[in-house]
Amino acid sequence: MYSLHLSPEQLQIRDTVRDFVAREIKPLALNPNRLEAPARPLLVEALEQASRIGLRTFALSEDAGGAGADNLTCCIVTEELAVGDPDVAAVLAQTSILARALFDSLMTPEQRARFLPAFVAKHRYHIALAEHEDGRDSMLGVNYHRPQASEPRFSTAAVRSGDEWIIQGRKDRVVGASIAALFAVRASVGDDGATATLLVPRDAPGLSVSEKEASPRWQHGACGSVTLDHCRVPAQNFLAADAALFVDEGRRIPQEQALALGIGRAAYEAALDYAQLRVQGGRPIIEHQAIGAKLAEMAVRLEVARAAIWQAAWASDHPDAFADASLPDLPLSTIAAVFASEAIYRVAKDAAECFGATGVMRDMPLHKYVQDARTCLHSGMESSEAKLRIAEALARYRRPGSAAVLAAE
Amino acid sequence: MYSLHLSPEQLQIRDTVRDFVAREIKPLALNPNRLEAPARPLLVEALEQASRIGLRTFALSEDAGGAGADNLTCCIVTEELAVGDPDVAAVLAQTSILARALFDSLMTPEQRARFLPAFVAKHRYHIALAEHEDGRDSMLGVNYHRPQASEPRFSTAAVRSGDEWIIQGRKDRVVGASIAALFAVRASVGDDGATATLLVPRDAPGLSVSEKEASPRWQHGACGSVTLDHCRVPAQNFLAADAALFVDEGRRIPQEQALALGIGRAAYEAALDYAQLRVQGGRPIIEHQAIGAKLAEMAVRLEVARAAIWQAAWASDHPDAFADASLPDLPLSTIAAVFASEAIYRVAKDAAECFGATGVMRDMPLHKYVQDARTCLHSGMESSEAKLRIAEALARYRRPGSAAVLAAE
Amino acid sequence: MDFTLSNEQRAWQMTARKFAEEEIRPISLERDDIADPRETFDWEIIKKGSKLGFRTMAVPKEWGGHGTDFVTQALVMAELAKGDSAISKTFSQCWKWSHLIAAACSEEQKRRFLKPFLEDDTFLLGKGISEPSAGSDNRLPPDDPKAGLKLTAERHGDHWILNGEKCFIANASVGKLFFIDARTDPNAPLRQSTTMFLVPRDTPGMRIGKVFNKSGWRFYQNGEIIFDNARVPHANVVGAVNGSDMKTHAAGDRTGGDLFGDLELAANALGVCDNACAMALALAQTKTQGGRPLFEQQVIQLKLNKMHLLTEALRSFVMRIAWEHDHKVRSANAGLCMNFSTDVIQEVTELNLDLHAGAGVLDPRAEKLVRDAIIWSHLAGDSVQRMKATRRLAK
Amino acid sequence: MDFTLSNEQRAWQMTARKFAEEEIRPISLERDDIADPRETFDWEIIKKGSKLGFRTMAVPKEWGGHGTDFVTQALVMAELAKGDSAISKTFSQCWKWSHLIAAACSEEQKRRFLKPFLEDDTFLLGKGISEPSAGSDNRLPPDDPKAGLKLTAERHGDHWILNGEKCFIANASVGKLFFIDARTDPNAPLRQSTTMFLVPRDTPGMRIGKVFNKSGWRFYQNGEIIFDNARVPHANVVGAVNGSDMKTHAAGDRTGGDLFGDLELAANALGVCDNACAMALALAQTKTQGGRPLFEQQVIQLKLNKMHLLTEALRSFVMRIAWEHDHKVRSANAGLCMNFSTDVIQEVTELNLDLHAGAGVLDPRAEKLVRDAIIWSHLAGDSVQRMKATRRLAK
Repeated sequence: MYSLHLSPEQLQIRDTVRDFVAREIKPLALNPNRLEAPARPLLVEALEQASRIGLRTFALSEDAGGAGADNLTCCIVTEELAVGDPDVAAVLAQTSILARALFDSLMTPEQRARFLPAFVAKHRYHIALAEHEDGRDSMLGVNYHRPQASEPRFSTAAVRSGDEWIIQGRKDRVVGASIAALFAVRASVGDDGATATLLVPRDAPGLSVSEKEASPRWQHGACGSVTLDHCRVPAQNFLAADAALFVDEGRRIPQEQALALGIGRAAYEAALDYAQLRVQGGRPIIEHQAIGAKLAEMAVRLEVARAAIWQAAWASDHPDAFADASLPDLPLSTIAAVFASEAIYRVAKDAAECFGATGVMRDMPLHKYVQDARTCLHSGMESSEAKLRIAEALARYRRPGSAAVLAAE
Repeated sequence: MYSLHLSPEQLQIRDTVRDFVAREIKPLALNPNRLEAPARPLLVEALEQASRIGLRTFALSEDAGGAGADNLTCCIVTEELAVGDPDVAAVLAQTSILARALFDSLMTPEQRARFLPAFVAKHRYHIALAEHEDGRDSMLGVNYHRPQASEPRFSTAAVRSGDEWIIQGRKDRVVGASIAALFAVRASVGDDGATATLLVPRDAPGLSVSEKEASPRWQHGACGSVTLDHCRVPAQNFLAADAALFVDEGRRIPQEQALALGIGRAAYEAALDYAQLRVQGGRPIIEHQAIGAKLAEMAVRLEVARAAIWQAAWASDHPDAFADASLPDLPLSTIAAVFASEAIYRVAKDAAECFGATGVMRDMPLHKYVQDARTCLHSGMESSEAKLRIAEALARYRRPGSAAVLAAE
Repeated sequence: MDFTLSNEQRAWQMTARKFAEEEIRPISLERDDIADPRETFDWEIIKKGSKLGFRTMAVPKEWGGHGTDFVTQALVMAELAKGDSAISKTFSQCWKWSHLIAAACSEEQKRRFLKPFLEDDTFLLGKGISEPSAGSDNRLPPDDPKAGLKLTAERHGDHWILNGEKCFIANASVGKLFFIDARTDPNAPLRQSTTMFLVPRDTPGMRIGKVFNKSGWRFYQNGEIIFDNARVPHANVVGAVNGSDMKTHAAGDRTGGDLFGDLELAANALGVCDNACAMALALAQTKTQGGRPLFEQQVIQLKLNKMHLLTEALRSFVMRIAWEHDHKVRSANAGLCMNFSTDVIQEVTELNLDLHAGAGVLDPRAEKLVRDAIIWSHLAGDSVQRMKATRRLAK
Repeated sequence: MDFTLSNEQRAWQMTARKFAEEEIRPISLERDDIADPRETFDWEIIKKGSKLGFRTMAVPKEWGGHGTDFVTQALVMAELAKGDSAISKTFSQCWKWSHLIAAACSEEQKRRFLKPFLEDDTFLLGKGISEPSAGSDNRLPPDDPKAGLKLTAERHGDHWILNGEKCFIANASVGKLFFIDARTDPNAPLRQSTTMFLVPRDTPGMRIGKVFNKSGWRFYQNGEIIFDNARVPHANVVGAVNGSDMKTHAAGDRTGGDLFGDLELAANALGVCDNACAMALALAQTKTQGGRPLFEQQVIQLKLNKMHLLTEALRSFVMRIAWEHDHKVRSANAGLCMNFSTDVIQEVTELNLDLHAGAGVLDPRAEKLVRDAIIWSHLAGDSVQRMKATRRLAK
């Protein structure tokens, strides 16, 4: 039955995280010195505290030592965390979701036995996906509605040599690169360029991490790049079945959108507070129609975005709802992304405008929110690209051999 | 628990209505002669058929002879009906919701005994709300965040005279005026201008209906005006408690938005079909990026709007979800309205653009969809006005004595 | 740099303004409201306007016209459109093709057609490109010979025999002379196989089909023309056989846009916007809510602001491209301005309607302006028109 | 009507373009990237630009300046802003207040301040209105005497003693002379109680506080000025005591806008948009996807279309208001154009960044332009600035 009631557990975890963010993260994240600094080092202490309240292992099954949270609850938590700090939110979201995928379904019992105990025990143990490569053209773009599109080969290559895989290549935009203890590295293997995933511990010989971030940022999560120079891992680190990690983007958990929502909410809440305090024309500015209407527009965008994101989040856990036609057979996560990223950027800009000149100052939060919301515009699929993918779905276009491609994606 | 699964009954009624609309309404509604005609008479036969499949009494409790549908299901049905004809959708929605309010909760047993049997028995028995008066200033507008706003007096007045009420006045924009058998007429009573509601049968002496519609239209539902010239009704037709009929607009069932959604969907579906058939540049136009991206934008707007509307619909039935903080304490129906009316108008315009010159021709459906979507922009609260109301809610502004005013609204 | 109008330009503007206020505006809503699209036309307004020069003002002086420049034409189109967009377009449609006659017809053709055009107050012009299966393929033609218009013309001695059907032809039901594009080589791509013919209304084998029932622009006639073995003399070929691209480069256009069409839609839109702004400002200053003029409310001021800033930006842009047309400046600006005018006319007329409806006034004229504006989506601002302008940028 | 530039205008434009390309652009990103806002300034570029006349070009010829008209000023601001918006603004900030000196100062004041200004390549000007608790109250002053700026000036013989604090003062940390608005009657509403003072940098009791760390416009200095019993001679009062409204009507402005400020922001925005358009077009023509230039893709063409049409509309509007300024045409256009420039600069720079990011290129300059554009929200396009322009419409 259709219901928008959150469970008592969901309400409780939301309150807990909201409180945690207000007490532990916001004071650090909004410190003017940190706001002004050109670099924004990861709040490692806060991450550790978050781990202690279970957020690092949040999606991992209870059997494996996690909280077994569903995707909607994960998105609720990500939104709350992002109200405080989007990097903390991104790193925790990635680790938590990867942990569920790897430990609960993809790893062999041997792999699980080898990696799980340390992961559960160490509050600073994070997992990162090393996928993106500069120059790899994975766009639909010119191939829109053309048969030739297929997943391009990774230039990072893994070669089997005896009991080991030897990996050569370079990955960038790796979320949480600075802190990750384990990387899931995507590479091409064999002559046909098939894609595989290898588990590469941080201390693997030949692996090095550069934490230098691109300026401007591509995405949240204190990204860095990972160089694999003749990097060797045991043969057993090959992930036999990795498909579930790379399910159809249109249907996957909308973590990035939940994160954007948190940023937008932080901006909106700051503007709402300020508008009730700041007096001009003899009245708090919220009492002027122009500001009131602007705040209302922000609230509309945020509430509508949340409805779309939660729908996509719940749907990503409930494919049966597509099958029984409760939901339309469309890429709901991509749809939420197209709407939310632009809507939330506007929220942040409008919020900053309420602050006048202080809205553009680097030592003030609003500047950060605007920049962070802008980063969200570029962190996922670019909007036109997303629309083309939605359009192929609307037309039920299927590329020759696309079933295989999709499964591998 | 949060779930977006529709029940088997909801899925079934949606399919039934969709099929009914395709078979029985669309062929009538999209007949070129009807499309071109300056007037658009109500499809009375279709309304009667809809009544036979239970849509006129859809929200009325099962005890009273209806289907006892909740608000979400009502909105689903309204969307489906509006894909075919927004007037049919508006009249059925009004009758069904008024019937529930009147027969299930507001009428005395005596009133119910007097009106219910005929209502249930006659497939052409509709109920209309006669509320709007030309020139009555019920806007927030200049009173935004000012204490003086209160519900203005109706110029339509009812005076008690012995065993009767005598009503004098004129109501316009009455949905379904041409077909209604019973009017719920709002009027001022007594010296203090308090508002009351009276049940006025169509055959009451002194009541006359003018079916001439304003051009352009104010709203859907084949509106007309009702003149009450020394109109007499028995004293027992006074509705003692009418508050529930006029609950806070921000929280009421978003029927008008569901209706707009149906219009938008009809336009979108027409464009999607056409884009797969129409060939230019050697390919169906959906295979051109520009058209594909435009269709995707339409789909995004519609899906996001539906998520917001369904949320508001469900919320209008579940105030406990506000109390337990599953939903934000905001006027969700107004929020859905601000977003949906503009988003859907754009969908209709974009859909029409895909048709080139035929998109503006009166004998073609797209012109109708654009006009119908534009009517939705003006049928409810105007958008700036809605934003000001949301803004007061954001600020938790409470007008002195507003509790009483709200309850009376 | 100088934005001052010449005395002649100012005189045309004032005459047009007066005519729009006194003659066009009083009949505008009434014509709009007529249900039958064949009945919306009014010859009286055409005759009156023609006598003032509004039908023939674009014909060069050496041929007996007024020889107005593009700046004057833009001013007049905007002024007439303040009264009624469709009536303005009916006049300017004649300028469009008298530009073409002047630029592309032979001396003999000019003698045969310009003279009667100038003498007859009811002589209107039209041009036929679109066909049921060829819309944007005519605008951005692909290389495929099968794409684009299909009306055929076969030579038989001194005549060409035309067969096929044109649709969405402006002035179809009222025009006396049409420029008809036909395929004269079935095996070549559109641009190398199309010939333009001058086809008088009384051509045997040609007839007017349905008149389209448009959402807005009700006055402006738009219909089908059907050719059933229609015979057109070879002397009526404009330019070279298989050489029709007359309204663009070959016809002397160095503006990077269609010689006149882009300016026409942008200038017409400007007039509609002026009308909408005036209506909205008047409403805000006279209508009250809670006892105070609407103008005092911030949300109203912000809507008025948007309407006016877009309108003034459009005015600036239109006057610039008119001047650039006069000086044969080559750029993509005319197309860009036309695209821009789509966004502006729709936003401005919709805001005007919003302001009225929000004030409880559903003004039929406010609604009409929105309907009139809708046609811009197709004519001036659809994705094909935008891509076309963009591609000029890269040249 | 004539859009041709005079030879003098063209010469200024070309000099500015060359200077922007060869001198400004090479240092633009590097200056933007400096973390400490006090360190972003570069006196070398000021001196070089000053020697070319870009600091003093607005000073009337009779006072030894170049006496350029507003059209020239608009052209130069746009050209300089193509190189760097903040550097352009640093120069034009001096024009703004040399306009004011010329229009409102006494002959004696002109002698005392214009001469050193003209002679010293590092003599920059600034003006202080905003205070921590008075932002939009200064722009749209309510009647309440408590609203608006609070800095006080009390007369003591031949001097005034100033106490209080100004914030968001342009050129605060680098200027040599400031125009300071102070309240000289605590009991009257703002417009009747404010006096403007000429305050040289070395005034005793005046000091510079923090330099604001802005998102964009990094080069442009903006800081606090603190007055602690600062002594200013009575001879430095501009105009009349309690009569400061100098930058508007009393100062000779018949344009309906601020004498120069509205044009300044709109023209600067135009230069930024030109830069963004050029970047985007170059990217689309050189960067490939799937082996083909991005330009071939329709979604790319549509973005380029929007960028260019908005930019060309803005250019048309800016040049028109510049000309209207020169001819003292009274209208709301300058304010409307400034509001419009906000929408345009933000949309155009954001589209440029989108195009780059979508192509996998996070160009720091594309990102810088977006950050530079953000300040328009506050300076040119917030709701107060829009309502202000609208209210002029009704006058």
